[in-house]
Amino acid sequence: MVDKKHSEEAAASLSRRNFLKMGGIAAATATVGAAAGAGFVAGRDPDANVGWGRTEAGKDMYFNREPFRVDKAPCLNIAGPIERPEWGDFLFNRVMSMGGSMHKDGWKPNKDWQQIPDPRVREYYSRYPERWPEMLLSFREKVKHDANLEKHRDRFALAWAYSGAFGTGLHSNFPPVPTAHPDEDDFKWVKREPMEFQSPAHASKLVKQMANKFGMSLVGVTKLDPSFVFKNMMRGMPDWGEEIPKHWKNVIIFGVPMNWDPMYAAIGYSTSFDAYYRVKQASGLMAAWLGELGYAARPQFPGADYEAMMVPLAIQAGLGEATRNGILMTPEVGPNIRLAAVFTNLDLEADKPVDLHMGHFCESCKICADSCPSGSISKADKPDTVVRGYKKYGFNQDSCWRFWQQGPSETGLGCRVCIAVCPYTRKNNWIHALVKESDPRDPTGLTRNALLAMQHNFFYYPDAENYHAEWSGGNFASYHQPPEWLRSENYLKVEKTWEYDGNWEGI
Amino acid sequence: MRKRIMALFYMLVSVLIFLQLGTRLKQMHYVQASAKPLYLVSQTSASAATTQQEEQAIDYSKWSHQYDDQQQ
Amino acid sequence: MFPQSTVLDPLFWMLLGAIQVLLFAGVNQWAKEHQLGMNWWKWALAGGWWFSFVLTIAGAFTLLGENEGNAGWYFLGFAGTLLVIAGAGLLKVLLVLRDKSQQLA
Amino acid sequence: MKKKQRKQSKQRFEKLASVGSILLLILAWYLGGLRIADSQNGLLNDLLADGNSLQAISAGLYQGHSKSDTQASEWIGIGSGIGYGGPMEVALTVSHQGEIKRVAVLSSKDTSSYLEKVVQGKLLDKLLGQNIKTSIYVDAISGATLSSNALLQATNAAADPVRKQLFGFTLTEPASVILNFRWLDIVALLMFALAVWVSKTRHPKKSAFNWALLLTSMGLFGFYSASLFSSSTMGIFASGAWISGLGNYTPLILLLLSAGYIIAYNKNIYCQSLCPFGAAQECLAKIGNAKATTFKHDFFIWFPRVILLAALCFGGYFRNPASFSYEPFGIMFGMVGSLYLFVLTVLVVITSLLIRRPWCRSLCPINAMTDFLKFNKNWAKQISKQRQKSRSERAPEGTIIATQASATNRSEAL
Repeated sequence: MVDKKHSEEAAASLSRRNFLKMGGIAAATATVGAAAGAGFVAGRDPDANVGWGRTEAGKDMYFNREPFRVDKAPCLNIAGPIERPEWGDFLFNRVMSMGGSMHKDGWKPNKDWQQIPDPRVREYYSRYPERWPEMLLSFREKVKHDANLEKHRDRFALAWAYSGAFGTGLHSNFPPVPTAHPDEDDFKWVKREPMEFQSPAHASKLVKQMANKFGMSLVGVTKLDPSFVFKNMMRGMPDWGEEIPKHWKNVIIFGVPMNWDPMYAAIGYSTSFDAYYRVKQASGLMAAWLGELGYAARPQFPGADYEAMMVPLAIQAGLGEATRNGILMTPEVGPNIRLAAVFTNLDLEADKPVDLHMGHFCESCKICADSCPSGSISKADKPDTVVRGYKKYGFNQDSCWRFWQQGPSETGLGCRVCIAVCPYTRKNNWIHALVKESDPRDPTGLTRNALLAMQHNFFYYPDAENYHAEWSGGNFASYHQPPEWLRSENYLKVEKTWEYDGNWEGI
Repeated sequence: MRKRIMALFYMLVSVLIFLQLGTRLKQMHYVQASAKPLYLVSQTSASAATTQQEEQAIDYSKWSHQYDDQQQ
Repeated sequence: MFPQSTVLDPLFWMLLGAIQVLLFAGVNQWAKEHQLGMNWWKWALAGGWWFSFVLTIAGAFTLLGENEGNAGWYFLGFAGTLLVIAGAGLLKVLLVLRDKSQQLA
Repeated sequence: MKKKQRKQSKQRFEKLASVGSILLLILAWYLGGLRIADSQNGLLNDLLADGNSLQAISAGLYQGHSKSDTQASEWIGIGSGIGYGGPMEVALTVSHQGEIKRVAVLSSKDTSSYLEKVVQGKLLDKLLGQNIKTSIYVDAISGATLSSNALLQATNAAADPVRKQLFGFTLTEPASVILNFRWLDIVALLMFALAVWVSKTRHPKKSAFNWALLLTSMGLFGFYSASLFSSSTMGIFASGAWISGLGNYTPLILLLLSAGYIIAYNKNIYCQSLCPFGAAQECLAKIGNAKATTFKHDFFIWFPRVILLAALCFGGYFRNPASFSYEPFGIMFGMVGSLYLFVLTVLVVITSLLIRRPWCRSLCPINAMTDFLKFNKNWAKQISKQRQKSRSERAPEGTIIATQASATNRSEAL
């Protein structure tokens, strides 16, 4: 009797043990499957599209900058007498002036830059004579671009439509381009006496929340540093000296990333206009909001409506640091950011710059320089030129502009390959959040070297030449292949005669 | 059990080797058939300078208006 | 696993947590049968290995999800192999320690 | 009797296969020769600015005449440097002032993944714009130093005829082959001697010594320098490319020593105590206490031989044995190689936790080489014994079966 009970117990405990072991194995395989699935979906999750999927004020999407605040931005190291930028230093000024003289006075550009009609443009090329052949070639390649563009409409129709929509929105007149003297134009929305804020800190705190409400992902406040304001350039005033209006005391600077999937598919499928449009609207809304409270506001917004350079001001406001390709790099979205700002006389408490060791990363990375289709980005190990007193990497505006126009899109001009391939341009999912938090905190640079080794060996980068259009020796390659919603063969009655060259999910 | 693992291993490895030799053969054949040098690199600015002569042929005024009012 | 859904996502993670317990029970049972003499640091090592193994798989598939096909497979191949070797090494250590303790007893 | 007969026919089949494989190799080499002849000047006109015509001046020097001005606008020089697998040919387009306008790699004997790494490292782009008045220097790409040095050497050699023409002096003296030897070659000799001693000694601690030898070899010839030999080294040896010098002699030395020892003592000690990849698999086997398992069927003996023969024939035909290597050595010790080889290496590494030396027991070409050498050696011994027997009977009537080039001919292919 007793052993029968024993045997039953033994049988029961044996089956229990087997169940546990079987359960354990099943649980292990289920966990592996779940990890793979959850991982894949995390990579796909639109909520990771900072500023485009998640609400612009989504809490955990922000990098905590406080531990890294410093008094002086490491990347703005002064190595010479500081000069303010000239009118001719701004590429679009030069191009518009030459376009005008070609169009109105029938001027024919040739090898000798001394014959450029506009003295201000001549002054720029007197300083950079080796860049004139590149600009000259850009006119020639513009003709080749326009001649070949229509042939590729089948492939890029949806991309053109997407960028054209935002382009038309961008060319609307809000906020209106200033037409009068700044002392008058900046106060056009001021209706009553200014309302007193309890303190500059309160004002700064509210201003930043309002920027988020207006759709901006990143916002910072800083004093207006006169060394970044253009000389003899003031919208609405035909001629202007070097005077800076007194009421331009503080800068509210903010930015939003470009839509991630098209940006990754630069050149043919990407556009800056989506971000340009949103930051321009936000600068107008911020200006109107300040006017309602009785304060002057001078919006600075993309396309070409600036009186000062945005990137250095954003660095001083602690949004990010300078990079090898010359644009702002932020921890949340890397260089995938478009900036706008508002100058105001409202007293604000300025933010401090940050030091996130991004400079070290750029020194040993060079992926943007190797991928640049026009070879405009410097490949030096350290910042190698002094520009207007600041030590930075050399950048050839004119060769970049030459290729800038070769994009196979009519309105979405510009290249953006250096933004797409930058290892910092990463969406907000758990892997990249882990990396973004650990790299600045690791003084030894071990994480950085491991990341760079993986970046250089595991990731596929198309050759720089392949980003070119088919009519200039490339195959419209892109870092990632275009998203599903920009592939015309999925929606339009077109016959797919092209192949995509770029990263895809690999399954 | 080990025999089965070794059999699977043997099959997979031979498939991979065939793929490797196959792609290498295709690549070498393509290089040889195209009779082009393996790698060719030329100076871009060289082309910038050499293409100056045909400059005059371009009718600038036709499309330069785009620059004129370009809100870029 | 269901990032936009407010109900399925928490449920999924709760379920995943639950089966880890079942997993632990199974491994514990298996370890007892092989008299591995598991103590705290052995459990820590085994748990650490399992966590990094699952992390590697999740990481590789996240890269794939982000359309970085090349990087995903290479990462899985590289980190996965190192982890499998580390796992075999850990198992070897446990077995050696067990044999040693059995010889003493 | 029947058993003896089957053994007889099996032997004849093997003899046939051995001779057949050598003939096949020679045929592939011959066909390759035809291919080379016609493709030389086809490559050059890619180097000219469009519209120029080509005019040969001397062996390595061409002149590009542009239609507009009669005076030569460009010079093209051709030169070669010594890379991993043999000579690498480079052509330069140099402007009248001596500035490099275009660089083209015409042919290379290095493994294409290494050459690709050099090109991706933008070494060619750094050459552009330099003036050939001074000797051209660019720092090598890490992880592919041999190919980088070969390219640099070839560029300087290609610039020489143009220097002579434009400025009347030359800079590069023919690179002496000796300077490519390095300390690793001497260590290879030393290690081989140790391996011989270990295999001969009756010392009680023999396996411990063998382990020590394996580990040092894995460290030195494996992870440190990735200079273990493979089917491409056999191809390089058979094709004679090494006569004009090699960038790195260690694999060749290891190959010759191992092959020599096999022929002399019928014993392959390389696999047992020197091969770095074998050592890696042994360590993994120790971790997963793996057991060996092999397949007896004839297919598994002949299949690796056929693959080796195919790889060597392709290498011969395209005159580039290095690019047809299919072993996991490149990935394991240098992370250089195609995606397929990466997956292959991952497979071998993980399987070697369960099964002892899976690569050696399945498809490693070195086994095929060993069998080939042993078989031919015995056959040659058999023939010489027959001849002595017939001479001693004073009536020599046995004809020698299809004369082999010579028993010691080590061109490996079976």
